[in-house]
Amino acid sequence: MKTTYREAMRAAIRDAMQRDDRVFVMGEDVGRYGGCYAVTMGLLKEFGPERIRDTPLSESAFVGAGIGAALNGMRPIVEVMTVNFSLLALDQIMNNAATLLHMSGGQFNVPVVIRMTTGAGRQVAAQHSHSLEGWYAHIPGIRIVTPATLEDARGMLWTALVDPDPVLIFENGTLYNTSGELADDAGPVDIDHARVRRDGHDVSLITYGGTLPATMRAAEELAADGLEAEVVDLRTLRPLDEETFLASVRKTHHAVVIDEGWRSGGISGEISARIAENALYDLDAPVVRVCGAEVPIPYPRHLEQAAIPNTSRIVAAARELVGVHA
Amino acid sequence: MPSLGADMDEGTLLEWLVKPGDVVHRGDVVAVVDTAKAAMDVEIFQDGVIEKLIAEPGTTLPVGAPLAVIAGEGAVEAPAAPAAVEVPAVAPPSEIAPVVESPLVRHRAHELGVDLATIVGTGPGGVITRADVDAHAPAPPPPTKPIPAKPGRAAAIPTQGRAPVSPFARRRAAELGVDLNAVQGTGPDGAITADDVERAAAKPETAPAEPVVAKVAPAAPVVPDMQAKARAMRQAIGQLMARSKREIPHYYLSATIDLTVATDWLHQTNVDRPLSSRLVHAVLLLKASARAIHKVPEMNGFWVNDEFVPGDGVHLGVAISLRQGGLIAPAIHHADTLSLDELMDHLRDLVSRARAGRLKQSEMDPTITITNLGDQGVDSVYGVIYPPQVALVGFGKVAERPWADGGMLGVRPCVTATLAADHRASDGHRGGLYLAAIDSLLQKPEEL
Amino acid sequence: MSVDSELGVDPKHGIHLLRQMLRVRRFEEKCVELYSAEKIRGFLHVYIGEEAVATGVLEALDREDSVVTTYREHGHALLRGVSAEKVMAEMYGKVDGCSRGRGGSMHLFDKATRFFGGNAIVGGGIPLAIGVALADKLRGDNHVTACFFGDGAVAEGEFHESINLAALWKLPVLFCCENNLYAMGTAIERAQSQTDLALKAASYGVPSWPVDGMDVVAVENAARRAVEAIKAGGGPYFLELRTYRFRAHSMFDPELYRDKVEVKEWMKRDPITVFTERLRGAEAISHDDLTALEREAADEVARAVAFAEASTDEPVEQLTRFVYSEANVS
Amino acid sequence: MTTTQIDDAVRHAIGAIAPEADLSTIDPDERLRDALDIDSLDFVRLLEQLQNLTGVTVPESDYAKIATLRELTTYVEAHAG
Repeated sequence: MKTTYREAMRAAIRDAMQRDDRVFVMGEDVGRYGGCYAVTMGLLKEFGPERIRDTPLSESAFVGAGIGAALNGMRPIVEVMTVNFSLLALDQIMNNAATLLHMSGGQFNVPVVIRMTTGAGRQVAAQHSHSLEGWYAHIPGIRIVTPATLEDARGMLWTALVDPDPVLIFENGTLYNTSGELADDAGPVDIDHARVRRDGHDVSLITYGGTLPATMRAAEELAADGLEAEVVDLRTLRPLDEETFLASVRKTHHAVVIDEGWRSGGISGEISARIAENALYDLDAPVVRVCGAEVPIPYPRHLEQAAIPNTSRIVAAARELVGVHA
Repeated sequence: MPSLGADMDEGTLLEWLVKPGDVVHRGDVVAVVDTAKAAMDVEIFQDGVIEKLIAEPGTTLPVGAPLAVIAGEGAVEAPAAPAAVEVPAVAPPSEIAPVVESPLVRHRAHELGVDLATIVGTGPGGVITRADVDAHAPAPPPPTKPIPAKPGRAAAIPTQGRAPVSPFARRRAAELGVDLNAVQGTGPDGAITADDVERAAAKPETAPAEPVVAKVAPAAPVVPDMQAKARAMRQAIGQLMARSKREIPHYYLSATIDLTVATDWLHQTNVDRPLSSRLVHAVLLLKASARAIHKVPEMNGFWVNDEFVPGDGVHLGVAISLRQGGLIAPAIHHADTLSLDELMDHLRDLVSRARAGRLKQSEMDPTITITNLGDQGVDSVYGVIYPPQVALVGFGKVAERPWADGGMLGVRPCVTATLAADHRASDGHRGGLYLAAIDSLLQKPEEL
Repeated sequence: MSVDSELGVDPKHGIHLLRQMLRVRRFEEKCVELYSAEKIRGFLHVYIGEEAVATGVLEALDREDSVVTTYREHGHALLRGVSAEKVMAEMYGKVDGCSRGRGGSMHLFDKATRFFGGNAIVGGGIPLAIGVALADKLRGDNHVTACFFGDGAVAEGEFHESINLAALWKLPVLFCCENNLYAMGTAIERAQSQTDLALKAASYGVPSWPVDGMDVVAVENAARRAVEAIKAGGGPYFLELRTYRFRAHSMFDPELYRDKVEVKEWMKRDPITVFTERLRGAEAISHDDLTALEREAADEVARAVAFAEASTDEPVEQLTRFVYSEANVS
Repeated sequence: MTTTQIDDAVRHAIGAIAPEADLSTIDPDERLRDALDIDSLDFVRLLEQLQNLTGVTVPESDYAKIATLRELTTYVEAHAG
């Protein structure tokens, strides 16, 4: 059927709440307002205020409460409006959600799911345009998934809810409106593996989330040059499915990592390190990274577009890397 | 000495609040100890009578060191730490049971992997103290040897002026037996890619596979096993010289230069100079050689891929003999632009660092090399060029020589300058001009 | 239970309260001694002087209720039912400790007794506690979550966000503020614009009572009344338990911020000595009873130390266990 | 300075320039430059060390008078305080 990323995510929430009454949604404006990005539109009328709970602007409290409720047997879906506000709840996420199981010697699980919108591209300036999923992927004890397709938007949530450990779902703001075909019986998908979205043998384009569309467009442009690019969608940043992207690099001998996050200390660095550690002698050229410019994202459109990875920068990087064929 | 905080290793006893004979009860404050943070009270954790004060006020002691002897139940000597609780821990069987009182000492021994039975306590009554345990701690294991590079893969050292080679290309070259020196790079900034190697492998008359030779003896750090290092260096120099002789068509020129003016100028300059800033002949010869390049630039650069690549400045390689044998020629960058004093400082610094094995990789890129073996009493030096450079200047001994001038025979201080040059890059005529330029520069030392 | 007029509590129950306070006092004294001998490392915050608070409050909770507390938690753990052996082994960092030795003095956990642990981030546990209560409420289980924190936490945003949310959603939380007048080195009047914390909490529409934290009977009575009201659906309650710690904030604190005279004054109101006199006055306890209580406490501490000394370290190969859940945990 | 002090100073100065040199086996009348394999630069540094240790400064004109170990030692004794 024809649907959008937003509607696929909403269907996932409805499906989960119908399956399990331990599931409830909590977050700012998720009820009466229907969700800042309208993902939870209509759910209040269907499930009532007990299970679709609007919260005051108290991120630390309601994210902490979500973690506490999970500690005590519930399966909460906590929506933090954007990753930018999650910084106010970082203490609860890092020191409680990610740590309690290990520190309690395996006694207390925290089966909470926290959804956040992430990324730039909507001209809402620096404080609302961060991409920190790579940052969160540094923390042992939580899982980080980045749905970029309709199937993943529809299928990742239930798998995350069933998982006994905290799962953070990052939804890039620019993806909500993408529309396309989705199987009527589309259901849960795995959240452990990356997936090759396009086969190729000349260069591997490794990316995730919001930059997948630009990367696919870049692959098309390169094909016109006779360069067959392989596109790897990571889907999960922690754990990182390195087998899939290493296999790709061993085949193409060239790697471009595309990541909207900042370059220094970013997940793109981690991916490059793993390639250098495991596939050095398959590299015909150094790993190239196309990342967000290391600036607070500027408000004006032209600056914002210049600051985030786009198709032409990806194409240029791949061409320069693979060099002129004899 | 009690542990009074997370990051406390030692404490300084400020004062005793009790004296021998005093009766003490659990919880009494018996002393004051100074720590990094502040002065803290020291409590006693059992009842008894102070028998003897061991530690003197003002002394600094590690945590666990005994401070006093308390006669209490069973006149047991106990540091301020509690009496050992008899614990059914499985103690290793040993003939003479070591005299250990504080669990602290037992814990320390366990921590450091020390067998208490092997220690004779130095504490009062033969008690083993914490310091005894520390003294017996086994030396840390020797650092493991670095794993040698996997055999069979050409451990190529990127040679100066040569294009970079991708790891995959290097692997293919090893697999196909292709000599990377003979491969033309088409990758980014001339890099050699796997395709280049495979194309080279496909061409019939590929050059015989030769081991890639280290360019100049690597800056061998002066490490304890001198012989191994000297042998390795000798080997590297040997290979380099052999290749130089094999590949470079040398031609040789020499000229004897009158140093009267230069020597007088040198003495006048040094008269009122402290030892630390006196100039030596060598610095005049180096500066002249560098400035002379401006007249004959084709002496200064490299022969790469059958063509002359000019140096991006006059980087003068100075041949320095390492005391245990072996020779190394690091570069003084832009030597032509330095004043004599600056050149002197560079020279002194370079010699001392070369002999201490602390040369930097960035200094191993001379564009022409000067060898000044004259000091060793040799009249003239016919050197071997360091590939891929194209020239080597040698200076013999500065000595009094018979000199004919205007029909009269006199005696003058002279030096024999020689040039060994690559005939592919220059010819004898140009070499002669170069030596003549050095000579004329040395006649006006004040302008050097 | 019959209530003796002057005593204000049933004599047998009185002895039980004294036994509990004494167990905590002797355990904490031993910890100080073991810290000096480097057996216990890192940070150590003891509960000496505040025993009446935890004793009184925990008497009012039953098995199905939950406890969330702070790093000054040894007393709460022992009184909630975590064995002295497992607590001491945890202080030694041994694998038989109640958190496999991984948490240490500040992070004691025990799922069996619904002891959701100590939190080292000031105020960090309060949002957790309202979450635990939220889950009980959503399931229709009529339980209470007791949340302990100090006067310092009242300055944290997490306290205000949490108590507002709890009041808004009428969550079954018993906020227990152990006001010992000092947030580490900062006296309360230098940290709080309004030092009457009960008055401050009341502004959220939460019934808030100041309680003499040195009187175990007063604490127990207040806690029982609050738990009853919460379980009757009255929403959260706030107890400001005014107490005092006789030793420094932690083991490396030269206590320059308060003078010895003040400490001496408060020691005159030592919850254990005062309550013992009260029991003696009402002839509810004999000298032999007292010696028996002391010996019981000493034996429990000795067993705990022996257990900890004999326990072993967790093998380093297990370092990454429980970073994530192990298979088939629903 | 006493002669032993001067001997020590000379020995120390030479040691700084040619650490591996074994002074006991050096022929006191052999040219220092040959015995110790030191060039003119090293020679200047040797004199600098001696100046620090004994206060004696050797002008360039006197270089010829201190060619051997014996000459160097007697020269320093003559000029030391």
